[in-house]
Amino acid sequence: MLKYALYRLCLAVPLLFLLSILTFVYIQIIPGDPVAGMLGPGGTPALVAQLRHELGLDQSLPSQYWHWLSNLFAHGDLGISFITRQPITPVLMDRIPATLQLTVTGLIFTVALGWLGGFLAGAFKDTWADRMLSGITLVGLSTPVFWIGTILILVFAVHLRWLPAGGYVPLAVDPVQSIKDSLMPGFAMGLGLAPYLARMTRAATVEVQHEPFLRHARAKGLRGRTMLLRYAARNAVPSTIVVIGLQLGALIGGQVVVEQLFNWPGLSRLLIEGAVQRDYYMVQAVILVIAVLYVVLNLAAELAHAALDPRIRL
Amino acid sequence: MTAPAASAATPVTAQRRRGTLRSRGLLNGRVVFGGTLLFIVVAVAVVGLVWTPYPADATNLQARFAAPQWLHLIGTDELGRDILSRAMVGAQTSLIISACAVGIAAAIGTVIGFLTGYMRGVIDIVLSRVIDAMLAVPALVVALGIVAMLGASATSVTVALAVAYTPQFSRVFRGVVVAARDQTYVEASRGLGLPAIVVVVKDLLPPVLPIMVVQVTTSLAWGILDEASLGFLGLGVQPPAPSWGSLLIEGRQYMYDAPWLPIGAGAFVVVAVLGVNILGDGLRDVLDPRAWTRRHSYRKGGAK
Amino acid sequence: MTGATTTKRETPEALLTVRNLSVHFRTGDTTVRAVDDVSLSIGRGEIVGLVGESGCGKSTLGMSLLRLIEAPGEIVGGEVIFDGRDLVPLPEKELRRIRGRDISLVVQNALAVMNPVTRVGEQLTEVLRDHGQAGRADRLVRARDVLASVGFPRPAHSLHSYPHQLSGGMQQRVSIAQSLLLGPRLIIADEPTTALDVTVQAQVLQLLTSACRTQGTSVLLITHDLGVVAETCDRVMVMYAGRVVESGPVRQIFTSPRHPYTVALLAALLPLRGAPPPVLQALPGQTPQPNEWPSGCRFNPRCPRRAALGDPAICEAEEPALRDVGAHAIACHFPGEDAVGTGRGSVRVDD
Amino acid sequence: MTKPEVVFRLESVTKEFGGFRGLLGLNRSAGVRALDDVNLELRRGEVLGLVGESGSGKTTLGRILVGSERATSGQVWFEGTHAEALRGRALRNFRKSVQMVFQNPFTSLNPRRTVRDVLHSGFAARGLPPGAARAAAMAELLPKVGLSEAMLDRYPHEFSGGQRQRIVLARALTVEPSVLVADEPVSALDVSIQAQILNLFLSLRRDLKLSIVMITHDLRVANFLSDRIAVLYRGRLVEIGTREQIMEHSRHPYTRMLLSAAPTGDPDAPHHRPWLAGDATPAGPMSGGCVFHDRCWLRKIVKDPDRCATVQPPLTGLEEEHMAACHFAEQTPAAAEVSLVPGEASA
Repeated sequence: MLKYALYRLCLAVPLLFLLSILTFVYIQIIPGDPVAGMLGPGGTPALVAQLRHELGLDQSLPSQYWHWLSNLFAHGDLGISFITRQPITPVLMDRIPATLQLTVTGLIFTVALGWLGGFLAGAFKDTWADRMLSGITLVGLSTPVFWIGTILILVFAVHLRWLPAGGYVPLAVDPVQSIKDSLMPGFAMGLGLAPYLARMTRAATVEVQHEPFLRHARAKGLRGRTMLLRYAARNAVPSTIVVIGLQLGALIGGQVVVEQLFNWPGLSRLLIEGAVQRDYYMVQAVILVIAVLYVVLNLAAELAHAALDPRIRL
Repeated sequence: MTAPAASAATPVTAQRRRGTLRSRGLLNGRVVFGGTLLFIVVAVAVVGLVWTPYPADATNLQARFAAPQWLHLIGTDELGRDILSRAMVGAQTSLIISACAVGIAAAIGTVIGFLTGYMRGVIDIVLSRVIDAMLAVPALVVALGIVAMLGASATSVTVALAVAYTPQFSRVFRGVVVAARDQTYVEASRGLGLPAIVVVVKDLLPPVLPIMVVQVTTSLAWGILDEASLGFLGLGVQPPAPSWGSLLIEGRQYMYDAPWLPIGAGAFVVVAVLGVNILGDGLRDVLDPRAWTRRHSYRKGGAK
Repeated sequence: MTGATTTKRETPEALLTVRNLSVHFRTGDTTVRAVDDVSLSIGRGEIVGLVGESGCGKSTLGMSLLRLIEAPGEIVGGEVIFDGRDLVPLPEKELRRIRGRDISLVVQNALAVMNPVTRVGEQLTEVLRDHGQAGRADRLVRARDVLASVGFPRPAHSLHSYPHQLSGGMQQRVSIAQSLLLGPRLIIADEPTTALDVTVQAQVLQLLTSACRTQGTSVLLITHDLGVVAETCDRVMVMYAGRVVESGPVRQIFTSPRHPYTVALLAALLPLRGAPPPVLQALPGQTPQPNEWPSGCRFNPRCPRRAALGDPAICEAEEPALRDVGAHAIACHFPGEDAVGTGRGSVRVDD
Repeated sequence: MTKPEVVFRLESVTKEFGGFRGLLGLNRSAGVRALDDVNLELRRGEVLGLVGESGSGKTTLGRILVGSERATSGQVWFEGTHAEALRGRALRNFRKSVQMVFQNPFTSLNPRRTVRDVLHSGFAARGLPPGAARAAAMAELLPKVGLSEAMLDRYPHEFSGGQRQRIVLARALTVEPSVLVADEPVSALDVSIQAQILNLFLSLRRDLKLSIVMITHDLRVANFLSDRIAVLYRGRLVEIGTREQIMEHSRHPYTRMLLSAAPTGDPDAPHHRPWLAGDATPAGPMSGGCVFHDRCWLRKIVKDPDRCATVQPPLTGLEEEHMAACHFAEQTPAAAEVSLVPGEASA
């Protein structure tokens, strides 16, 4: 297992390296001069040149990359914002707890709804319960997060007044309020992603039921409970963990919308603000952090899968 | 089950497959239902070209924020414009953007998928890793980043979504091509000394096409959703030009006073995506061999 | 279904008696008669071979004895009497106690039928537990002992292995260990060695038969390999197209086969030693698929004897019943001893 | 007697899987040596049986012969030219000359193409223009493999295993090969169909003067078809000789073990098998020495364990045609007599 973990970790390193190149290249292919755009109509050529020099943009690409990467590694420095001229890293660090809290809440809802729904539908394949759950799943797949979120706000915040319509209090400041705040955005994210998980879980559960080892379990005269839990569930779950890992991208993508809708001060809001203001370095930095987050969470999912399925680890 | 029987399971499923294809054709229930929904949405968009209940940008300050009613089926906005009319016109923009984005992504992704899957070697290793890295960034985030670069417009949204979807296409096709390439019959074709292009056209393309259809529908659903999401985030087609996305960003500001604004425009998205998804599901059942094996592989040779 | 008479072959000490068993698969408007009106019996401690080619229904027959046929297949008629009780109408709950305890199953692909995510030890002990063996420690001891008995050099160590970590031969040994665990009275072994290398096949067969001989366990050995049957079984039944066409003691069948199909099967058996024949006696045509069985005698389109006799009409018109002829039972309209020669079956295995 | 013409010559061919791709984590079975220093020749017009159990490398060897796999080291000579150096047109001509028949007739035909389409591809590869030339070639080809014109417009799934194997043979013959590499061509077939296909191989060899490499795990099949038989074990050639030398007078203890394990189909034959032990996949990493030493019965009898465990015996000639890779090949027949229960040392 340890060997496998190391092996996966080693695979992640070149991936992260490539990611850093990609995000770096991203800013280089912007048509036009970002600096000129940044200074607006007031930017004289001299001013532009000076700023370019300050930002190191007048150096060769590889040396810029090297500079950027070494700053990132040595000081965790992601550059400065085009707009505020402040270092980006502290701003990012500020936002990460909120984003993590939302991700975790969303994941909890996703897993709870997705696994339960999918396993029930799969275990009772072709019954009315399965058809109903599959129908809900399909509608869920087709419903945009902002739409679900809007309706949730209208129902639970505006109409019933049970939960706040938006906002964020750090967990450390007021745990109860913080959890209340994160319930609705988390639920919206869960509703967005759970259909995928439910679908995969259902497929895996159905598939497992046709596995020869399940038929053979009957031949061994095992109890129904043993077959359901130790055979069906135990074999269906691991493959869905990989799905969760792969769908994390969608989860984080959905988070962009949710943070905006619920006024949640996470990373994604920073991304949107940066995008709207065309703050390229900010956008670049957030994308890098989101990608790293994805790679790390995905790695965790792979390892969890390996922990549950001995055939994976060698 | 005997060894010969085990291998005999293959032709049996093959027979089933062909039987299903021929007798039911492409017309299973979900294909029909999903296709109908999609057809309605497209029809509404086409009708919107020539006729809408009201001119899409006609303001009517007497009827600001009108709730859904007979004259305005899904209400009006802050300038008294009819949401239904705007959504009908916006449908064109949204559908064209997503269709173009998916088309471009499919074209490029297929080429990359074939290159990496068939060539293997260094090309495969390098490109596949790059694709992996690109897939690590969520499509919507990629699109956001690109729109930020290019400025929000219909064109940049199209380009952004196309770039965001390309890695998925190439990964799916690489998988299919690699699987097909390892088939013994492909090895046999190569063994006959046939040129690579013949092998690709005769043996590799046919299994890819049905999966392409399925993947295109799936991505189309995503395209409609993501276009709307970008609009919602203020980075899509910019108001006052109508698209489902831009209607949403307008509607969001008045969410509390006029909830029908976001909900009404969103409902169009839901119906369109639902149609595409159901259609895609149906097509997957009919076309995607991976779904067949899932359903039939357990069957025994003799147990037809 | 064709008015075939039941041949009463069961002896007083028969452990399992099958009478007129039919298993059909119904899909849409077609009905596939996978097993058609089959009767057989297995004595206590007897090793019986069930031989046939792919699609002849031998595996379906084996599975139906444990009532493990999956939809759309179902037992449409007949009795499976095990130790005095008919298993066909038995409630699933009672059947569960018989499966694995009194009748156990060994199949071809041992890896596929083991739970991939649990260790060997757990798979063995859970069978004991679910059949009411109390005491975790006792169960572990039993599991270890049974692994030792099937030739695991370090049984305690192997309890901690996952199935995929074992070689094919070892996987099949675990499978056999599991089938022996509760001291069953009948083992249904469906192609237990087909996927294995020859050297491993011989070892595993030896293991299975010697364990059963010492414990007095009966075995139904389903296989397509007559070579395996010859050296393992006491009695053999030959199936063709859903029906038993010939049955009898192994030596009888191998030295003087009566049914033209059996004759052809034996002729197709390649010699291991000695100069090979210049050309093989090959049956014409193809093995029929379960949904396209010929009318009348199902072997008639390929039958050399029928051809030699000038295509008598009865072969196409009427299905022959399994009848006793000497020490065998044979389902042929022309079972006469003299007819054997016309079956081109003169190529013996070992000359 | 003239020296037989050699079609293929393999010189110390070694094949390892893994390497670069393994390093990058793309292939986890890195560093597996499927073939180890194999020297072998195929003669014009002969049937060479290639016998071995799983993991013996026999399929890899076949794939190297047809050029779909490249040897890691060593040389493959085809009709006097270095096969691995061929490029472009010459490579394609080589591939046409050496055709493969696969084990599983259900995966070796594209389910989406009719038989006619498949065969026409072959004719196209041979350079026959569409029309009369192909029709004539078709009319000539079909009876050779026992197919009829009426079958041409059907899809593979409409055929049974035996018929499919005929189609596969027909496809191979469209390009007029001189060598056929058949990888377990009958092991997926029913016993009654096996005989038909084996007879077909015999007639093809006779009528078309083909050289055939018959890869099989079934000694009975090898015995029926082969002129010479080569025995592979864990990637090494352990014994080679004429059919009679291998089947009746084998000198390598592994060959003896294989022979003793094969079911005879004779209810009266004694089934005592004192030699059998272990299986072909090694339990742990092999530490050198003879590849067979961990399972060897002869080694126990001759009581010289050190040499077997440390020195890999080379393939050495015993008599004309017959070679075995065993330190104690001379003693095998006598030792076999001793180790068997009296009366059992048949053959």
